[in-house]
Amino acid sequence: MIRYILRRVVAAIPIGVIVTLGVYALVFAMPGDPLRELAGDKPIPAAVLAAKRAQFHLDDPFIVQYLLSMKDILTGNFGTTFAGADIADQLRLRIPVTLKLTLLANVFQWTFGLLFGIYAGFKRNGWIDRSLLLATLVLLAVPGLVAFFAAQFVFGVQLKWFPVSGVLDGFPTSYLLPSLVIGLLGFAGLARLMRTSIVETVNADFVKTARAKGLGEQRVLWRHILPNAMLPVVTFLGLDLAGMFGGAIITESIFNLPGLGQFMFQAIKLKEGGVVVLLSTLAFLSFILINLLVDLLYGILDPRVRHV
Amino acid sequence: MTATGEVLLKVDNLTVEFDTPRGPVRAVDGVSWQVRAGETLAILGESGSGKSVSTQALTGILEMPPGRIVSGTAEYRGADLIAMTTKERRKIVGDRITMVFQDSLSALNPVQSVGTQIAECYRVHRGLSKKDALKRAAEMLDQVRIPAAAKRARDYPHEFSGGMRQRVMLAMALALDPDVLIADEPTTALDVTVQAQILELIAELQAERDMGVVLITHDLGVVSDVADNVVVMYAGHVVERASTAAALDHPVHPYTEGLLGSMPSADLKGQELPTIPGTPPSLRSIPSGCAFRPRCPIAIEECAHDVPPLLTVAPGRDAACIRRTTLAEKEAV
Amino acid sequence: MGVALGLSLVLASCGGKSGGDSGSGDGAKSVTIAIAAEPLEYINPLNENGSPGIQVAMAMFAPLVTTDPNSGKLLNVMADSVTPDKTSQTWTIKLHPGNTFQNGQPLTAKDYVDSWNLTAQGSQAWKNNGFFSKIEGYEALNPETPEGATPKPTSVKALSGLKQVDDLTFTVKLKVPFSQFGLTLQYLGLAPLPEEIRKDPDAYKRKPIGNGPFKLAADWNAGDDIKLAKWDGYKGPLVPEASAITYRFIPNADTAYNEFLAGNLDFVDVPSTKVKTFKDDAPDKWVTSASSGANYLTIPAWDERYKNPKIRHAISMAIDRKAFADLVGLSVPAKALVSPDMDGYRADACKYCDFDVTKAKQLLAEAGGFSGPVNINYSTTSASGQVNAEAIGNMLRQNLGVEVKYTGKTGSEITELADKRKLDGLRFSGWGHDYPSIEDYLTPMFKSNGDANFAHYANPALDAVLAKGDAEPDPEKAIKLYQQAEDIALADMPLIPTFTKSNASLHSDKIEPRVSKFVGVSALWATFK
Amino acid sequence: MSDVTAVVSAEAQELGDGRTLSNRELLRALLRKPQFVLCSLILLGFFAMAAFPKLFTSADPRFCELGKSRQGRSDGHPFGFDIQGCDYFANVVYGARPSVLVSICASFGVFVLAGTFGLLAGYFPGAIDAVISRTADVLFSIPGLVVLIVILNSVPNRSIWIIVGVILLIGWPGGMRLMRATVFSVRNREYVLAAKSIGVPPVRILRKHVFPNAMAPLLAMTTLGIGGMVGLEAALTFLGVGLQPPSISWGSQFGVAASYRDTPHLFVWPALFISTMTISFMIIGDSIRDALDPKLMR
Repeated sequence: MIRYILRRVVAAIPIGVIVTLGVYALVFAMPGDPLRELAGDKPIPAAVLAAKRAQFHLDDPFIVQYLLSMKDILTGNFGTTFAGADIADQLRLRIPVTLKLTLLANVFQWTFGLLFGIYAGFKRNGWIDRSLLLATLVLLAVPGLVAFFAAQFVFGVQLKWFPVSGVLDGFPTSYLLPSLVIGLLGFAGLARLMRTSIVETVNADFVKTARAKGLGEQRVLWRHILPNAMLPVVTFLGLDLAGMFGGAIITESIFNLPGLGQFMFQAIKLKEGGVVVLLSTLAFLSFILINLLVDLLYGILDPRVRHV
Repeated sequence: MTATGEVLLKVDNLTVEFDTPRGPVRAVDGVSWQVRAGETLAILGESGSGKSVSTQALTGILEMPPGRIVSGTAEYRGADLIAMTTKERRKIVGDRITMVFQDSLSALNPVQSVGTQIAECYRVHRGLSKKDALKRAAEMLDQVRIPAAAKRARDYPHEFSGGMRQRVMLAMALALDPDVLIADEPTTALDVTVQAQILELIAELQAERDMGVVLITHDLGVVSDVADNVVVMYAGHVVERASTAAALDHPVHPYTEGLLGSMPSADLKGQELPTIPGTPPSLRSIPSGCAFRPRCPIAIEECAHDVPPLLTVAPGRDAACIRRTTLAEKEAV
Repeated sequence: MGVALGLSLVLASCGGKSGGDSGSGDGAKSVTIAIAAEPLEYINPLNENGSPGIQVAMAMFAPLVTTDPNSGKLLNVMADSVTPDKTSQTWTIKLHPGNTFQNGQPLTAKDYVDSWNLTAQGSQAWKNNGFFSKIEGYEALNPETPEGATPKPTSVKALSGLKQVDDLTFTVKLKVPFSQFGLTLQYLGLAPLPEEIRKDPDAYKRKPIGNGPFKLAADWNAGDDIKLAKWDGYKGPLVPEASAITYRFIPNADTAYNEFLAGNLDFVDVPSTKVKTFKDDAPDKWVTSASSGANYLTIPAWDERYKNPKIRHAISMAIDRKAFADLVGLSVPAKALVSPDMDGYRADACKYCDFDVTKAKQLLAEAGGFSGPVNINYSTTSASGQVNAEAIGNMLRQNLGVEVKYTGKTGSEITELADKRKLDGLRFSGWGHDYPSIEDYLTPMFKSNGDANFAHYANPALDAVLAKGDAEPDPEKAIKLYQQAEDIALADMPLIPTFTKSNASLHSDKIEPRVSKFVGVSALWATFK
Repeated sequence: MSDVTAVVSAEAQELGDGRTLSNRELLRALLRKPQFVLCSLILLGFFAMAAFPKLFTSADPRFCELGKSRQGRSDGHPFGFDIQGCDYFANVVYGARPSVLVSICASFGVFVLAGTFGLLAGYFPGAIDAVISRTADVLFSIPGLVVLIVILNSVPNRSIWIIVGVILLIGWPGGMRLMRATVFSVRNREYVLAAKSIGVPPVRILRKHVFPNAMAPLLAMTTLGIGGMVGLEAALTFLGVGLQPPSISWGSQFGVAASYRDTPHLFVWPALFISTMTISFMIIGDSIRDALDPKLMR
């Protein structure tokens, strides 16, 4: 087990290097002077610009800038943003926001997705199944942007069921509406996947064996069908969690949640290579970590691929 | 060979259809048979002949829909399994009537240890505690001659060899000491030597428990080795029903005859093995009249008119062939 | 100097953070004000030139002078008097006695001199450094630094033009005479810092010590809402009625607006996308200020194709300003280069700003037509950039018959390309004054190498008139000279005036914001009902 | 295999097993589904709109009178006017082309890329698989939207082809994984081994035997995802990196109109068109998958 984890971690290192290098190169190649964004239309005295340039190594060659950034990241010495914010502070404030949003959204997505997917798959072609398929089609067809704006206006502004934006009301109140919308949008795909997986498992021979053992339908479903049908769904979990980070940019912006997505978007707009790379590294690490966990979980769920 | 035990399971005029996008398809048509305590009944037929469907239908594990029982009864000690509620049936199926399937790798839940799967029978039907059930499961594994049973109970199906896995299946089926064991091609996927061991094991355990065994197979060799009586099925119909010895010695139906002919034997050494010409019909396009007609060497025009009735040609011997039944009656007279 | 409108647009459309109390009343006179921008990272007026930072500084710091919201005249706040010499080159500033910082230290001339010297040091890299470039000795603190090198702290630590006379008096000597200098002193970016902070600015960037009517109510972390409580030690004029203020940062302006509608804010600015609806969304809860600031279409000086003034006039006259202003909303067509609320504004200063398709076509024909498509640049970071660009583009295409294309870039990239004279085609620009003088429009934008010379425009004749105006101590005469400069600029037309926009704001039932035709709408000085 | 399956899905099994998968049979199965026919007709309508907008409107989408900005419907202007005072119906009709192009090209491109890489990775384990899979890992671990924003901010001119290109770049790894997994399950099937044993060159095996049998899941995923592309384009406009005028597309129309709540016709129409097209594609995708997959058919 330990060796397996170590091997995975070592294998991730070159990918991490390429990811960070690629992201840094992309940001570096973006046109425009990073410090210009700070100034707006106003002129900044040459001396001020020069001081900032030196502080952020902006005049060094690309590879030096990259290495310096990576050194800062690896030594945990994150420094400040161009605007002067302490990046470590920012992370301390923002990571919990994104985590709360992501986790709550996933709770909704997985609860709805699994329940409906399981039920629909098990009672295939029943009215719940049919209405579920229709509902998922509609949900998948609604652009996320529409859903976020509409939900904010209807449930926040008009009905006042949820806070409109921000995190003032704390967890979970402030996070409910955006999480629900993300969860609903993601639930459609998950429910369909779960349903398909259940449908495929329902016909398996071992399910017949279970029935031949005289087991009740509930027991057949929960003990025999589900653990097997979950396997493909679990692999989806990793990709899905990793994807949430990117998707949060729009959600965080519309609902004014000060999370990593907004930080990232801001850093891109300001061409802060260091911050973008730091956040990409975080995203990458969480991707690797989540995937490792998912693979380990998979191993627990499926003895056939157990990593010893 | 005796047929003296109590009749445990009696299937009468069972008809099963499937709904397909192109309309209903009759997979089992008016099938009747019975099995007594201590008896081994073989249901013989090619794949698609409806032999598995009939047993799956009466135990309620057939998927319905698309499957549908059109008519018929299946009485266990006088109680009709088909008419009773699912709940009532579950008290019998899995407890008094149990099943063993062909492909033990896919028939066992891949993500549960075999011990757990066997223990589940005790937990559900006997209400044993988890610990007791697991203990009994290990004992059961021991009974089916799995070495180091207590330890292996914790292993998963993929960690067993094919023969061992089939023993696990058997252990699971016999855990509750059933009256009837339905073994659906239990040895098909196994090597010949392993096959013999398993059949021997079934016979041994059967003798211990005075159990009725329904053995579904396409292998005439298996039938001749272990079965007391045999039911031959073709395209959803029972075409011949007899004691094994009688059927092997004097097959009445040309299909049975054909099967016998295609069995390798010492007599035919060095010769090309005869086969039944043609292929079994698709259930969607069963020929009119006798379904075997297109492949039958003695078919005549009348065979296309009606489905031949299953007629008694001798005590305990029935066959469905208008040519042979009439012939047999003449000879008998 | 000048708070560029472009900047506030950029800031208005960013993303961010919030925290604090809800706006609904809690007995005390507290008010929650939305700032549609990224939350502040620190509070230091000398290192702040964006409107969010200045807005917070306005509550926590007090300027030397300010504009009286009732009369529009200059009003002393921390100063007792601000007096120029005859040439307007050396200015003497006397402080009002008895003022202190929020830590109890008395406010002295030394605090001003030292704070300003600190800011003027290039190595400090504070954003208001540029303000001091007008003062004698600036270069010694800001030596030319080679590309890539860190500016070294200079041995000179003080501006030679800045002299403390006594505890309450100091003098400022400018490089050249400048009659409007007194007006510039109301800029909040010139606020004093107490000695404690000057010694170690970094340690105090989250716990500022001001001299204004409000102080931090509790510990504050970067990114949080800023909660202020009234400071009783403030002795200046114009004391706000509120006893507590919360500035809540909501980067998405539409979101801030929605928050207000949901009843969570006392005051919010109406974003550009809502100017058509705010009166229905919040009836009886809105105020508008008189139009202030000015917006332009900028013509690149470096592109030969646009060089002929007739082409520029043709473009100007092909624009239906009325329809365009209606599209923008809350706006009126602009036919002058300065804001309508300025002394010296002339409503019809521009001769080529009437909508006249025939005349426009004729001018274009006289200039020999235009080759190639007209490219219109718009900022993708501004909510209305693309809409405005398309409106102008459609009018040029349909009214002049020229082909039009569009390029969307981030605001900073457009500015940078323009700085390098590489931007192709027209772009939008806007300007709002820092101090109420038409000079604060003409010098930055039209003087050769002006701070905000968007078009890279240069005309020695205009420079000369401006210099005369700067040296003219009589305000009336100075304005006349500045108006001459405006006429020259309008004839050359490096910038085409488009519209001036009122600001609209929403306020909760419990407050009534202060509305002044001189300084606009203010929630800080709101009265409570 | 028990005869239950043999009986029930005799027909579907033929489809699913692949060897006898005939396009005509597939088409016949599809044409029997009314929802498939209806959605195909709707899509044909959209395609026609994209190809020949003049068939649908005689108005010039670029003739605008700012004075009519955001007016409601009137005679000859069934959808009213947009922000610029242009006829909105004409604009929505002309908006079909970029929207259809982006969604179709991006989806088809992702299908081709993911299919090719998935085939290669699944069929040639070892170096080729390692290179492809690790590249995919890299792209996976960067949030896609970040790549989109960064690249689209960098390019001088955001044409639909650039947007399609970037979507391709970040879109293929997902499909590749799916294809690779499917190929894994197919590559040791009898017919592949048989072809191999008689010396059929690998490319031909991939083309003739592996691909046709492994493409169904990817095809279904692609059709389900087509609609998302239009939604993605709207999101890009919201983030300030969408299509630039004078290109008109439903996504950018919606992105711009989202802020103007008081004139709902501005976002209702493009949203309606986007959703209709999306649902049509998804129903078609569902139908194809159902027809290809025997297990889901019942």
